[in-house]
Amino acid sequence: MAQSMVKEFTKGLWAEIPPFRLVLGLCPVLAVTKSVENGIGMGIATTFVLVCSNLLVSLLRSVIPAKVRIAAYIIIIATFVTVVELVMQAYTYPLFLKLGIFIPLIVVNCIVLGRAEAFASKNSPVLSIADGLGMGIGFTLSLGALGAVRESLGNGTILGSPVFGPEFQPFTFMVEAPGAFVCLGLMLCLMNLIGKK
Amino acid sequence: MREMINMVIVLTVLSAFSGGLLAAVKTGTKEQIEQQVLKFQKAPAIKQILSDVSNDPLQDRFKIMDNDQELTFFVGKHDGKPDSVIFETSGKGFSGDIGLMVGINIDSDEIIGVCVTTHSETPGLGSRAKDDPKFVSQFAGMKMDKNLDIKKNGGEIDIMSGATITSAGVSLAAKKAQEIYTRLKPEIEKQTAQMAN
Amino acid sequence: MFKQNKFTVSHAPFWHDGDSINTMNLNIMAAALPATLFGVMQFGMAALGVICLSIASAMAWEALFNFISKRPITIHDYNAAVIGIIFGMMLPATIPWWAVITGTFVCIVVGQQIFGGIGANPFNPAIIGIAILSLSWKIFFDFDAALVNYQFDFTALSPLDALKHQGPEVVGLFTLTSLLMGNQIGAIGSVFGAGIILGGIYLIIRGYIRWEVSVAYIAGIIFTALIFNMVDPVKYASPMFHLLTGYTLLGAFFLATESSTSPVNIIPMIIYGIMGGVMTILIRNIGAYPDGTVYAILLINLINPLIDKIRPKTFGKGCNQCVK
Amino acid sequence: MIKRSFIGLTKPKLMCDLVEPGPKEPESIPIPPRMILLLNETLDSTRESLIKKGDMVKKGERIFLYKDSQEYVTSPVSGTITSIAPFTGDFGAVATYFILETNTTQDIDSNFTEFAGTPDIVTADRYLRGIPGNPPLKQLADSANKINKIVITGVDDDLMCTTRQYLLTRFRDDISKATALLRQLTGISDISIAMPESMAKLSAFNGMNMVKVASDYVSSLPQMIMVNHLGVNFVPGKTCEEMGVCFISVEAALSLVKAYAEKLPVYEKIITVIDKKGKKTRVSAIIGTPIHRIFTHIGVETGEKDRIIIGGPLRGTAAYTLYHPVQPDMDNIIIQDANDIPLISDYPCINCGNCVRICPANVPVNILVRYLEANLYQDAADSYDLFSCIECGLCSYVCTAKIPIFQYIRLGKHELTKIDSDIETEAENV
Amino acid sequence: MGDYFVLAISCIFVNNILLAQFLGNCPFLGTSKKMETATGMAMAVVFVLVLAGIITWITDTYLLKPLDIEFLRTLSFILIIASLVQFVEMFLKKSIPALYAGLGIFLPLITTNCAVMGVCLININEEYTFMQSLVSSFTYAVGFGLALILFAGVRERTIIARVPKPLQDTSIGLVTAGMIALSFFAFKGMV
Ligand SMILES: Cc1cc2nc3c(=O)[nH]c(=O)nc-3n(C[C@H](O)[C@H](O)[C@@H](O)COP(=O)(O)O)c2cc1C
Ligand SMILES: Cc1cc2nc3c(=O)[nH]c(=O)nc-3n(C[C@H](O)[C@H](O)[C@H](O)COP(=O)(O)O)c2cc1C
Ligand SMILES: Cc1cc2nc3c(=O)[nH]c(=O)nc-3n(C[C@H](O)[C@H](O)[C@H](O)COP(=O)(O)O)c2cc1C
Ligand SMILES: Cc1cc2nc3c(=O)[nH]c(=O)nc-3n(C[C@H](O)[C@H](O)[C@H](O)CO)c2cc1C
Ligand code: SF4
Ligand code: SF4
Ligand code: SF4
Ligand code: SF4
Ligand code: FES
Repeated sequence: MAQSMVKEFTKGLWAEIPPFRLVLGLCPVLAVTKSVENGIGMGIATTFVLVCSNLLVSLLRSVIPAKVRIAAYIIIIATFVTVVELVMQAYTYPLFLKLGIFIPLIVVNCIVLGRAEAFASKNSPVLSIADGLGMGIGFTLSLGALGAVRESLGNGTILGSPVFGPEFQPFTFMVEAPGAFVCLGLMLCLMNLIGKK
Repeated sequence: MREMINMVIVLTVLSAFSGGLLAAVKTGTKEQIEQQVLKFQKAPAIKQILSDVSNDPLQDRFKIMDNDQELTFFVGKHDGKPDSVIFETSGKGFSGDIGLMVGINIDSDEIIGVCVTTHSETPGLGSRAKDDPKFVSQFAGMKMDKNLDIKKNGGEIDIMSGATITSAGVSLAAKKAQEIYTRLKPEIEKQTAQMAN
Repeated sequence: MFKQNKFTVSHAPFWHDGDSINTMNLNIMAAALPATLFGVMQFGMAALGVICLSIASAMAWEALFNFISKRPITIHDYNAAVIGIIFGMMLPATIPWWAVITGTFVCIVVGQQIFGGIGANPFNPAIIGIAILSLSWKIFFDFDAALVNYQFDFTALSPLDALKHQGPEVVGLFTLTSLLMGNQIGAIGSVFGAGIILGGIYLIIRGYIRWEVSVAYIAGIIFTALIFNMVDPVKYASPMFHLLTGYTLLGAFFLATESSTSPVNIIPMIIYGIMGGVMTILIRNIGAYPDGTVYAILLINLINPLIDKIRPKTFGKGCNQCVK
Repeated sequence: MIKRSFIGLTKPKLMCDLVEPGPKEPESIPIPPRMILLLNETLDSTRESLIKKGDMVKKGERIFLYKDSQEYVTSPVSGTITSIAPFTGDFGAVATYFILETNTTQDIDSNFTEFAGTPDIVTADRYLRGIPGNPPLKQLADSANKINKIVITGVDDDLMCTTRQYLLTRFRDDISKATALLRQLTGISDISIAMPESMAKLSAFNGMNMVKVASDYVSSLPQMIMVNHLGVNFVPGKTCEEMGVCFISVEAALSLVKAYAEKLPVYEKIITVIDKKGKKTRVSAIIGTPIHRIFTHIGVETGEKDRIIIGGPLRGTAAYTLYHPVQPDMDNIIIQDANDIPLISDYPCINCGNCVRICPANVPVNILVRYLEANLYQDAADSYDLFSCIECGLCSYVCTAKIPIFQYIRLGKHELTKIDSDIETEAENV
Repeated sequence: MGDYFVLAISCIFVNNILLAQFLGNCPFLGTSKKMETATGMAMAVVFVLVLAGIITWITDTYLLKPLDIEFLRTLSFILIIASLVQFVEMFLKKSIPALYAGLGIFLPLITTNCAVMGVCLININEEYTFMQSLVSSFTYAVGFGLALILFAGVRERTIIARVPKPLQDTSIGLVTAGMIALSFFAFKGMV
């Protein structure tokens, strides 16, 4: 049991790390990675929704009739998304403003629904939590990494503090929309290169 | 039939659970959210414009319906005398609206200062409107009859080089404030008078 | 029995008209020389340094990428050199060395090599480089500020920036002949209009660029600028002013004509060119940037694959004896 | 070596050579001691062949590989088979070659003689395939082909080639006989004769259907003649015969006339040999003669890395050995000096558009070649008009990137046809 | 009228939903490899987005706001979109099979597409009127379709080019998309 938990947890960190391995849920990845802080914030919000919905779906997996399962999952996910939305608004307001529309949009994030459908609906609550946590942390790490690259090059800072010294002129392209696409594309290439070994 | 009933029951229970949970969270966070909005969006701007007031403008506020728009005015007092109001307007920027807090002295009808609240301008270009003192300080001391447009359009405001559009947006917001203030002056005076203690 | 020679065996055709990528690129560089040399004379050794660094680093990046991706080294086709010189022509003489190197990296690696090298780039690599660089480090492309330490015996104002900031009354400061003869400040290779036109005509005659694209582009510029100018001459500058300032002429002869990103059929070439001209003026007159050439060309590069589907009817199309 | 002209704005048209005025008679090449016959059928080592090493064959005798073989080759001399082996042609097509030791006494196979009095297409197909000019007897005899037009071509379909024009001028008085014979053989009355515009004034052709072909390069290709002069619709992927038009070279028509007149198959093939300096020599050689015999007879030199082109410079094929035998359709041989051989490259298309603007069939070559390069043949055919190509070779000729486009095109067509026929045979086997 | 025109230009070009707002990227990358799928997806999005935009606007204005239950917005919107897609699918299958054959496979994809949900939320956040919501939904969808089709045009070529192995497919697709976003900077400041 413990072994399989570890397995489910770690696969989300490398072997199936979203969004690099499963190229889904790209919009938040592109939109909120202007800085590390935004990226990690988004990642944590998504992780919360993932874990909670995975848990609930798994608990209810024998109760929910197959025909309405997608509808049920959507209700569950939407509920937790709204909880996150309200909580963030109340306690991390600046971050809430920066992430904007992308918080409610967690509800359509393919990863969340995907894990509910592909994993939680077939596995025990414990494993489902491990899966959700793994995927969520993997997602958070990806967003954080992308945010780190974009923020450091594009703004000269990481988590707001300068990293290249005062001489550095930020490569603003990186924090602009086109930079998001190009940067993600090149990181994907890097992952492909490493993954081959 | 059994399945049908089952489906309806599950969805209803889920929805009820969801509605209940959300309603609870909503009520729990309502106060906090309002506080946060004031604290993060308005407070810094208000503080910057009215640095030497004796009251807390966030507390002393009133609302006026202007057409179908509700405007919130924050009142600043010097020595207990409410002599200035601050309210927010907006202008079209390089990418999206720019929110501008405008503080006006009721006695002299002069602008005390302006401050950008929300914007999504390019970092390093338009975003300088928020923290370039040279630019925003131009508005201070302007009377209501001054043309606050940028010089290119026949007004008195020097643009920030490299960000004409943002400059024009800020000017536009300030002009709007002039216009609103002039129109609502009687109402404003009535309301502030009540706040005198 | 006699000794059998080894013969060359390959497929038809056995003749070739002698054209090649090398000669094409050498010709482009030759055509770029007049405007570049003028720029070097005007802006001094710094300009020469920028051009040389640009060419050299472009070739170095290509060689490096070839090496890393384990492909044959292709710098001998001078494609990187062409991109380097055209990129360099669009830079101000005062740009720091590291920005040039970063720029050629963007041009060569991001703009072209990762798509598979020569011919595979969906956007003009030099334009990609300039767009990304000017977006990141706008100060270097503020020609007035960049060239502030130079002494010129003509109006030392960047015409398009002046136009954007002060309106068309500044147009009077520049005569068309002086603009044509390079008496303006701007990028190294973009100030000497006559030289660019000379190079362009040379390339057209040699058949390395298509006159349809250049002419349509210029027509688009003149037409749109004329309409704006007629509607409100106080607000919008004249067509000839637009034609002779900024990157316009570079765009018409050296940028929009780049082969892999421009159409091969005649009607699409004309649409492509006109769209480019129209967008350039739209951006200058109602858009955000003083000079719209760069983004206008990116846009027409983008629509190129679609419009190039307009082509003459293929032999045998439209008969009703379908084989399959 | 061709040099690009300084002005590249408009590409000049390539002009075909015209036959020289008052051409000399061809030099006759003596019958060689050993000759090579090519048979268009694969040698199957698991089957017993009808013909074996050491067998004697008579002049005019048909050689079949197996009992059920449809293909045959007739022996141009009487001799002894000394070797039978597979022969690899273009795109890995496998044929069979026979080496024939010429006998001193010449026996003649007279099977054809008894049919020669009453010309009909079935016996012509049975005995006269592979006579000089290679008349498409098989297609004419095949009732599935709805051929309703015959064109005797006195124009050559590649640059530098002049053999057909030569035959047209030299034997112009026999053309009316050829027309009559073809009419008698096939029952088709719509027979025209394609000739260079410059020759159309000759009175010998009065009363014939004349197709006056311009002398720029692509005008003389069969498909262009069909569309420009005969008003027949071109259908991508079909042969001219399938579209109802049969092209017969003037030599083939004349050979038929001669064979019926002599009541025996004929074998003297007229060939124009063009040496490295461009000097043309016309020869008459027996089909099956290894080409080195021709070269030594007329004193043509070949060197290391030279290229021996069978046909013209844009559509021909390269021979890899001096033992390549004279074939029924081998009108021209060009020797290209090693230094004149243009290099092809491994560059991708740079989209210069030269090919697109020169293609007579308006094929979008610039995109087509990318699909072919990526081995996406089906897409190339479905969306980018692979089968509209009439195989003129001009696109490769002008390609800035020196891509072997024409080779890709032929390969693509070949692969698709192979897939199609594979599917058919599979369907039959099921 | 003029305002609607400006709104339309803004939604199609300046604030293009894909290239400036980062919404709908999964189908953008997933359906752009072939022109046919791209056009199919573009049409399906226009169809669904307009319907969803209208219905969610009505729901929000006449149900959620009066009852002061805006916190149920996310939940109700996603349910509306999901069931709308189901209905459209069933309706097309029965009534217009030809259109269904063209759009069918793309419809389910749209449920989990940020673009649809995103535009519905934008309409509310920007406090658009009914007509403005209608125009914005339609023109955002047109902007989506335009970007998708332009992307497919470029991608049809890059996909057969000699892209180095690790960059193939999605990786180079993202870089290309970035360059398209860059070219859409041309429209900045125009409205
Ligand atoms: C494709 C092909 C290639 C041949 N290459 C050679 C060769 O290189 N050397 C050789 O002696 N015979 C070669 N032969 C066999 C000759 O044809 C055969 O020996 C004979 O005809 C030589 O003729 P000759 O007496 O004219 O030299 C080749 C035959 C074929 C079909
Ligand atoms: C490839 C390359 C890229 C560089 N990119 C930047 C950059 O983006 N911003 C910057 O300020 N300096 C950049 N530099 C330059 C150095 O980091 C450092 O800032 C410079 O040497 C200091 O020179 P300066 O103070 O004279 O400008 C780059 C250098 C190289 C070689
Ligand atoms: C990436 C990029 C971002 C820009 N962001 C802004 C901006 O936030 N605000 C603005 O007014 N102009 C912005 N611009 C527009 C240009 O700076 C434009 O030239 C300027 O607004 C008008 O020129 P000027 O201010 O030099 O007169 C941006 C341009 C680029 C390339
Ligand atoms: C007039 C002209 C301008 C060119 N400009 C460029 C250019 O800006 N960028 C580039 O990569 N190649 C340019 N090329 C080079 C040429 O198109 C290149 O070898 C291939 O097309 C690679 O894309 C140009 C070619 C011509 C004829
Ligand atoms: S009918 Fe068939 S063969 Fe003829 S053009 Fe149309 S698709 Fe091609
Ligand atoms: S090219 Fe035309 S005439 Fe020649 S064989 Fe092919 S189909 Fe027949
Ligand atoms: S060979 Fe080339 S030029 Fe000639 S028809 Fe075919 S595609 Fe066109
Ligand atoms: S001629 Fe060659 S390089 Fe030019 S477009 Fe055609 S295939 Fe491409
Ligand atoms: S995350 Fe936006 S469409 Fe998939």
